[in-house]
Amino acid sequence: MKVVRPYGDTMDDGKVQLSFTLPVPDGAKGREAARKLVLSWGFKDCEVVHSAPLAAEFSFYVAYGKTESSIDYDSVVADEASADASMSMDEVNEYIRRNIGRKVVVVGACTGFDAHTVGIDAIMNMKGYNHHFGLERYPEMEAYNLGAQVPNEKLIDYAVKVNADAILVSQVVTQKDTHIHNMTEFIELLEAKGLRDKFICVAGGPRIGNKLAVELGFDVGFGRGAYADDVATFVVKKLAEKN
Amino acid sequence: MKVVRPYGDTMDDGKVQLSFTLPVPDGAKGREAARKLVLSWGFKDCEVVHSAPLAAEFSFYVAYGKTESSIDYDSVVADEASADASMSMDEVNEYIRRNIGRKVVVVGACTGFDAHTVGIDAIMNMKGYNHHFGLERYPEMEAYNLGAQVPNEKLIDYAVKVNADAILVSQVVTQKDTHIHNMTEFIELLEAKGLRDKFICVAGGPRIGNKLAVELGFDVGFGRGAYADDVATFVVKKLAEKN
Amino acid sequence: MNSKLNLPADRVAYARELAERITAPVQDFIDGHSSVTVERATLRLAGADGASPDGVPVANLVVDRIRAADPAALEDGATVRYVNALLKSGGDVRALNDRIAAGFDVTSLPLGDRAAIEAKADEIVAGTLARIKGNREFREGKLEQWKGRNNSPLLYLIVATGNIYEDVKQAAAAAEQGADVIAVIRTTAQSLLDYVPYGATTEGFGGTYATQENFRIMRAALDEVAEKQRRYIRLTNYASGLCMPEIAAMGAVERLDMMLNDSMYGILFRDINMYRTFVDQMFSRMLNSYAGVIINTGEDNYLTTSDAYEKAYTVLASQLLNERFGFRAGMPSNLLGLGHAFEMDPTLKNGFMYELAEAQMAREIFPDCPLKYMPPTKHMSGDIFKGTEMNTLFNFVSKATNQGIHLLGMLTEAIHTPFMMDRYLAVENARYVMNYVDGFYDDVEFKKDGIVVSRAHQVLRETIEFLEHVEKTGMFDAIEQGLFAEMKRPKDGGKGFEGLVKKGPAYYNPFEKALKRELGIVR
Amino acid sequence: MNSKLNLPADRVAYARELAERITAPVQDFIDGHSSVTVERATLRLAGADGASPDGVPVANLVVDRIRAADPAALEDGATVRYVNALLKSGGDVRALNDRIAAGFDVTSLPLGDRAAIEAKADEIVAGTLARIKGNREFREGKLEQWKGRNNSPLLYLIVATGNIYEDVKQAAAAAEQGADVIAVIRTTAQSLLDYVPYGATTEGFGGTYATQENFRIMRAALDEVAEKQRRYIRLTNYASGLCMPEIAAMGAVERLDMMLNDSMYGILFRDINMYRTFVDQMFSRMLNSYAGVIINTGEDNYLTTSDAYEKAYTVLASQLLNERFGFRAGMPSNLLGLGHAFEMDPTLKNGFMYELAEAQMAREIFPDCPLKYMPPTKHMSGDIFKGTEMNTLFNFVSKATNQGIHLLGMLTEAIHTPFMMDRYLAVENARYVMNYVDGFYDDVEFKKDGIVVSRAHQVLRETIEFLEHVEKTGMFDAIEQGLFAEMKRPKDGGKGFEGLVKKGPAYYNPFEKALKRELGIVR
Ligand code: B12
Ligand code: B12
Ligand SMILES: Cc1ncc(COP(=O)(O)O)c(C=O)c1O
Ligand SMILES: Cc1ncc(COP(=O)(O)O)c(C=O)c1O
Repeated sequence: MKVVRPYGDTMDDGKVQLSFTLPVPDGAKGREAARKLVLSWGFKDCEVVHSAPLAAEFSFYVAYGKTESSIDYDSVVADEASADASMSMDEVNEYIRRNIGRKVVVVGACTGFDAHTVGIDAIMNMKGYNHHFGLERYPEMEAYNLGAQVPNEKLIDYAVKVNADAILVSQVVTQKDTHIHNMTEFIELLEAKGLRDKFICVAGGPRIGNKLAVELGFDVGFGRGAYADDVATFVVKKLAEKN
Repeated sequence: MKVVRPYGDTMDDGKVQLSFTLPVPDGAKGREAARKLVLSWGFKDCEVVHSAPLAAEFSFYVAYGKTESSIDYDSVVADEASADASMSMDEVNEYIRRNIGRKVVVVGACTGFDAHTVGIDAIMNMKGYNHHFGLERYPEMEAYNLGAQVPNEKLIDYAVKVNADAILVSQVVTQKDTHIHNMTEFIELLEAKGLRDKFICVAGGPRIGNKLAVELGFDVGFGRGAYADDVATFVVKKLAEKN
Repeated sequence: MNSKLNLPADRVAYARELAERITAPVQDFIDGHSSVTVERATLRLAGADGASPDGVPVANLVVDRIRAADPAALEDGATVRYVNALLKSGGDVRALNDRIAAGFDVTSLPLGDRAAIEAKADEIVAGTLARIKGNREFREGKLEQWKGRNNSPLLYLIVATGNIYEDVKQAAAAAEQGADVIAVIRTTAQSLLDYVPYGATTEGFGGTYATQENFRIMRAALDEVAEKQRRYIRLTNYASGLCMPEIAAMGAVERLDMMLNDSMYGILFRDINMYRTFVDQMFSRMLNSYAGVIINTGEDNYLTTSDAYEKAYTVLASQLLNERFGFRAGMPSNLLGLGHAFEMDPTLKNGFMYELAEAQMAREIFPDCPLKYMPPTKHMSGDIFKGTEMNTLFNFVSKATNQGIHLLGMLTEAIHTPFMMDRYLAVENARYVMNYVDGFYDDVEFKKDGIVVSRAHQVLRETIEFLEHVEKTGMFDAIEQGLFAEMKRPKDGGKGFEGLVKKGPAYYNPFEKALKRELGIVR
Repeated sequence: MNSKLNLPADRVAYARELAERITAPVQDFIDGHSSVTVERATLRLAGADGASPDGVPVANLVVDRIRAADPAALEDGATVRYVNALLKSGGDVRALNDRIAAGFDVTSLPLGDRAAIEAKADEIVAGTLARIKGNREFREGKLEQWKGRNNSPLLYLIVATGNIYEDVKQAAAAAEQGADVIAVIRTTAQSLLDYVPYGATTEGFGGTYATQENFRIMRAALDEVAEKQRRYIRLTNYASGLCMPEIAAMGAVERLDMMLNDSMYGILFRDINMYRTFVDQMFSRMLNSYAGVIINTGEDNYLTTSDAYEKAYTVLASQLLNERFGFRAGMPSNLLGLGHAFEMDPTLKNGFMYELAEAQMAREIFPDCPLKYMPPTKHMSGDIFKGTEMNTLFNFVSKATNQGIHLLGMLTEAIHTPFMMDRYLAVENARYVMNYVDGFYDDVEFKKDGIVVSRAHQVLRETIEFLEHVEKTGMFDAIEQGLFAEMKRPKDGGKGFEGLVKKGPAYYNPFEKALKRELGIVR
C-alpha cells in the first residue's frame, strides 16, 4: 500500500489550487462563502487568495486548500488504451504479414454532425500527426477515411461494402453528451443488423476514454495524444485473437 | 436560506478547476490516481485535462470537477475588518475632534526579523498607498513608524514612551508560522507588563485575517487591500468606545 | 500609415488582379442563378414570417409548394407568388402568413395583374429597406454618442450555452466585464439545416440556434447593457451555411452588427455545394452591405485544418477572394472583417515573429478593413496555464499590429465551451496586455532583411503562386481538385445542390433589384 | 552590438566618471579598515573550520577571544594569531580547530618567529588559492564540455524549503525541468547574524541557512544532475549581510558559481552599518573575482521599495556604483551580474514599452555584463492567472533584450514560497516564450523619438542628475540623508558597526595581499 497525497513543497502537505465562480456578489461575504465551500469538500485549511467580480451577482475565486485525504496508489488501475506498449508502423506490418496474412481493412469517420476532421485525419491520413504516419501509409492495411459529418448508417454500409475488419469512429463535440448519443446509436445499429461481431469497433476523440468507449459497447477508446501506431497495434492484435 | 454552488456556465452545475502535484510518475496511472483523489473530495465527476512530469517521481495535474455540495449563503458571516464602512481621512479627523478632543497617538512597526516595510509604510507614511494618504498625514493623529525588523520589546517600550493609544504590528512573512509566534509573543509581553488594556492592538499583513488576529489577542486584523482610512476608523471608534 | 514591411505595391496589386480574374467567371455563374434560400430570404424581407405547427417556416412552405406545384416555377422567383397572394387576400401580411402556416398554398391562386404586383412589391421593398436603414442609422448614432468608449481592437466574446436565456445572462456579464462584441455561437450543424428554426430556443449543442426571435432577445438585452455601460455592444451571429441569405436578412432587420459570412466556408468546411454557396453569399453580402453589417470571414479555418506556418498563404489568398466577392456585392472595405488567426505551433522557433509578420502584413494589405483576428485554438491543450501564456502573446500581436476585431482566446479552449470565469480571465488578459503594450505599433520598426520582413514577403510570394495556379485551373475545378484547405469538393456534390435555381427569363426579385441599385452594383 | 537607443556615449562616460568620483573616498576608507567578518573570512581560508558544542564557529571563537584579550588587537589582523597557534601546536589544522572549539584560546600563546609565521601563512594561502583556482578551472572545463546546452538567458530558479535535504530534491527537479541556475534562498534574517551557522541544517524560515556543509551538499547534488543532463548547473547563494566575506570565502571553496553580493544592499535594506558594509563588500568581491563567481547585485530592491517607474534612475545609479566597486575589487565585467527588474505597475499605460526601454538600456550600457533580470513580484497578487500573464511579458522582455541571467517569476509570488509545480510552470512559461519570441532582439528597431528611445534617454538624464547630487553630498552623507531608496541610515548606526576594525600599522592579512596581487589591484 502506497499512500499518496498532493504535494506542494513538502511530502504530504496536501496542497491543492482551486478556482471557481459563485453566483453571489464579490466581497468579504463571498470570500468567506468560498472558503467554507472549500472546507466542505474535506479540505482542512483554505485560503482564498483572490476574488473578483464577474457581474453584479457573480464572483470569481482562487483558493489554496490543504487536504488530508489520500489514495492508495498501488490499488489504482490505469485504464487507458495507452501508447506505452504500441508497436511501430514497421512492426505492425510485420505482425500482419506473420499473423494475419492478408491486408487489414479499416474504415473511419467523424460521425453525426461532428465536423472535426483533424482528429480522424491524424489517425488515418498519409501524413499522420506529430511524426507518426497515418494508417493510409501502412502497406499491409487498406484504410478508408470518410471524413466528417458522416451518418452512422452510411459508415456501416460502407464498412460492409469494403468488407472491413475495423470501424473507427471519431467524436470531438461532447456538449450535451452528443458523443454518447452518436456512439450508442452506432452500436445499436450494428446490433440491429446483426453485425456487431463482424467488426472491431474503435472510438476516439479528445474526451473519449477507454472506459467510456467500452461501456458504450466499443472494443476500445482512444483519447487525446493517440497515434495511428496505437490504433493499429490494438486492431491487429485483436484481429489475430479473433481468428 | 440561499443555496449556493459553484457556477461554470449553468446555475448549479458545480464546476471547479483544480491543480496539484502528486509524488508519482506521470502517466495513465498517475492520471487515474489524480481523478480518484478528486472524487475522494466528494466531487461527482472529474476530468483530468492535463498532466505533465515534474521530475522522475513527481507529476502535475489540471482537473475539472463537478460538485454537488453547497452552502447556505445566508448563514455565512463575513469577518473581515473591511473597507466597506470606513470613514475618509477628513471624516476621521472630524470624528477625533468631536469625540476624543485630543491627538490620537499611534506607533507602528514590522516586527521580529520581518524586513517588509512596504506594507506598514502604506498604512503610515505620508504618501500612503493607492491614493489613500497614510496616518502621518492625518492632522489629528501623531504617527510613529519604527520601520521593519523591530523587536516586540522595543516597540512596546516606544509605545509607552510616547503614550500611544494604539500599536500597529505588521507581519508579512508567514513561513513556519513566524507571524503567529511574533504576534503571540507581542501580546504575552504586553500582558506580562500589565499593559494589554492600555493599547488598542492592531495587526496587519497580506495573510493576516481579522479572525486570526482576534484569536491571538489583538483587537483587530487587516489583510491585503487595507488602507489607512480603515485602520484609522477602527482605532478612533474603538478609542471613543473605551473612553 | 507608413509600411513597416515594405511590401512591393505592384505585387500586391497583381495579387488583387488575380483575385479579380479568378472570381469573374464565378460571378457570371452567380448572376444567372438564385437558390431556395435566396428566394426565402426575399420572402422574409417581403414579410413571410412564422412557421407551421410542426415548425416549418412560412418561407420554406411557400418555396416548397411553388416547387412542388411546378419544379421549374422557381425560375421566376418566389416573391411574385407571395405578393400576388397578399394582394388577393387583402394585403394583411400577418393573416396571409397564418394561412400559409395552416396549409394554404400560394400557387393555388392565379397570378393577378403584373403591374399591381410590382407596385405592391415596391411598396414592401421600400418599407423593409427603410427599416434596415433605420437600424443602420441607430447604430451609427449610438457609436457617435459613445465614441471612444469601446476598446481598440474591439474585444469579441462568444456565448454558447445553447439556451438563449442563459446566453443573455452570460452576454450581459461579458459586456459588463468589457466585451465590445458578443457573438452567439450557433448550435452545431445548424449550417446544414436548409431552414431557419422559428422562435426562442433553449436547446442547442455547442451553441444556440440562430432564430429571428433569438436575435431579437439578445439585441434587446445588449442594448440594455449598452445604455448602462454607455458603450455600444455589437451583436454577431453566423450566416455562412445553407441559409446564409436568410440569416443575413434576419440580421439586417434585427440590427445585428456583424455576421460570419465567408464566400467559401460552407463549401470547404461544411461540404455544402459550391454553386449554391457562391450564389447565396452574393445575396447575403448585398444585404449586409446595405445594413452596415461587418462581415467576418473564416480564414482561421484554413489554419486549424492545416499547418498554420506552411499554409499561411491560404489565408492571404482567401482574404483577397473574400475581398473581391465582397466588392462585387457592393461591400466597402470598412465592412470587410477579413479573418486571420494566431495558430502556429507554440513550439515553433521564432513563431512569434512569424505571427507578428503575418498580422502586420494583413494590416498593410488591407489598411481599411476592420480585420478580425482569431486566437490560438488548435494548439491549446488542457494546460490552462500554457493556454493563458499563448493568449497573452496573441493579445500582444493583436495590439502590436493594430487589429480591428479581437476574438478573445479562452484558456479552456481545449476543454469546454467557455465558463463565465474563463471569459472574465480572457478579458482581463487582453486588457492588461493591450494597455501595457500600447505604443508598440507606432514605436517599433523591423529590420530590412529580418525575420519579420522576409516572412511577409515570402507569404505574399506564395500567395501569388497559389492564385496563379487557381486562375489557371479555374475556381470550380480548383475546389474540386482540393487546392483549398486540402478538401476535395465535387462540383455537383455537397449539401444543398438541389436548392440551386437557374434564373429564368422572367425571374423577378424586387429586393435584389433594389439592393443592386442602392449599392450601385452594375455588371 | 549596434545601439537601438542611440544613447549619447559621452553622457554614459560621464555617468561612469561620477560613479568613479563618488566611490573614491569610500575606497579610501575601505583601504584603511577591516572587520570582524573580514578577519573571520581570512581565518576560514586559512583553515579555521568547525564550531563549539553550542554552535559558535571556530572563526568567531578566535576573533572574539582576540578582541576579548585586547580590544585593539584585531588591528594587526587575526590570521597571525591563528597561524602562530598552528605552528606552535604541530601544524595540524583539524586538531587546532578542535582544540579552539573546545575552549582553547589562541591568544594564550605568545607570538613566535614572524618569518616562520609568514612562511606558513604563505604556504596556506598558496594551498587555498590553488583549491579555488581548481574550482574555477573545473567549472570552466564543464562549461566548455557542455557548451551550448544551457538556455540563454540562463534560467534561474530558487528553492526555499528551509531544509537542505528537501532543497536538494526540489533543486534536482528544477534542474531536470530546465533550470540552469539554482539559488538556495537564505533563511529570513540570516543576513543579521554576525556568524555563519555550522553544519547541515533542516530548519529555516522562508529559506535555508547558508552554511558550508549545506553548500557542499547542494553542490554535490547539482553536479550529479548536471552529469545526467549534460548541462552545467550553477549554484547560487547569498553573501550580502553581516558575513558577506565569510560566505564569499565558503562559496569560493565549495565552488558556488554565483553570489548575491551588493555593495549597499545591507545598508539600505537590512540596516547594517554603512562603513562595515563597504569594507566587507570589498573583501568578498576580491574573493568572488578570484573564484570566477558571478555576483548578483540587488537593484531590484529599489523597485520593490519605491515606485518602479519614478525611481527607475536609482537602478542605473546603483548599477554604476556596483560596477565601480566591482572594478575596484578586481572584478571583470563578465562577473558583474548587475541587477534590474520588471516591477512596473501592470496598469501603467505603455508599461511594456518602458520595461523594454530600461532592459535594453541596461544591455547597451553594460554590454559585457551578464545582467541579472528579476521578475515581477511587488504587483503580483493572488490572481495566479494575471501573474502568469505578467511573467509571460517579463519573459518576453528578457529574451527581447538579450539578458544574461533570468530569474523566473512565480505565479504564486504573492501567496507562498514556490511549490514544485509553480517552478515547473515558471520554466515552461519561459521556455515557450523565449523560443517563440526568439529573433526579436536582432529584428526589431525603435523609432528615433518614440516611447522606448525617449524613456531610456530620460532615465539616463535622471541618473546623472542624481549621481551629481550624490557626488556633491558625498556618499556617506547621501546615505545618511536618505537619498538612496528613501532610507535614512545614520553613519554610526545600523547593525555590525562594532565589528568594524581600523587597520593598524602592523595589520597582516596574507590573503588580502595575495588576492590583490593576483587580481592586479593597485591603489
Ligand atoms: C479545429 C477546431 C474546429 C474546426 C475544425 C476544423 C476541422 N477541419 O476539423 C472548426 C472551426 C470547423 C470547428 C468548429 C466547431 N467547433 Co471546434 N474546435 C477545434 C479545436 C480548436 C481543435 C480540434 C483539433 O483539431 N485538435 C487537434 C486534433 C489532432 O486533436 P483531436 O481531435 O483530439 O484528435 C486526437 C485524439 O482525440 C484522437 N482521436 C480523435 N479522433 C479519433 C478517432 C479514432 C478512431 C481514434 C483512435 C483516435 C481519435 O487522436 C487524435 C490525435 O491524437 C478544438 C479546441 C481544441 N484545442 O481542442 C475546438 C472544439 C473541439 N470545438 C468545439 C465546438 C463547440 C465547435 C463548434 C460546434 C462551435 C460552433 N457551435 O460553431 C463548431 C462546429 C463543428 C461541428 N459541428 O462539429 C468545442 C467542443 C466542446 C465540446 N467538448 O463539446 C472545442 C473543444 C472548442 C471549445 N472549447 O469550445 N472547430
Ligand atoms: C517587496 C518584497 C520584498 C522586499 C521588501 C522590501 C521592503 N522594503 O519592504 C525584499 C526584497 C527585501 C524582500 C525580502 C524577503 N522576502 Co519578500 N516580498 C516582497 C513582495 C514582492 C511584495 C511585498 C509588498 O511590498 N507588497 C505590497 C504591500 C503594500 O502589501 P502588503 O505588505 O500586503 O501590505 C498591505 C496589507 O497587507 C496591509 N498591511 C500590511 N502591514 C500592515 C500593518 C497594519 C497594522 C495594517 C493595519 C495593515 C497592514 O496593508 C498594506 C496595504 O494594503 C512579496 C510578494 C508579494 N507580491 O506580496 C514578497 C514576500 C512577502 N517575501 C517573502 C519572503 C520569503 C522574503 C524573504 C524572507 C526571502 C528570503 N529568504 O530572502 C526576504 C527576507 C525579508 C525578511 N526577513 O522579511 C515571501 C513571504 C512568504 C511567506 N508568506 O512567508 C513573499 C510572499 C514572496 C514569496 N512568494 O516567497 N521581500
Ligand atoms: C465563416 C464562418 N461561418 C460560420 C461558422 C460556424 O458555423 P457552423 O459551425 O454552424 O458551420 C464559422 C466557424 O468557424 C466560420 O468561420
Ligand atoms: C543583493 C542581495 N543580497 C541579499 C539578499 C537577501 O538576503 P537576506 O534576505 O538574507 O538579507 C537579497 C535579497 O533580495 C539581495 O538582493
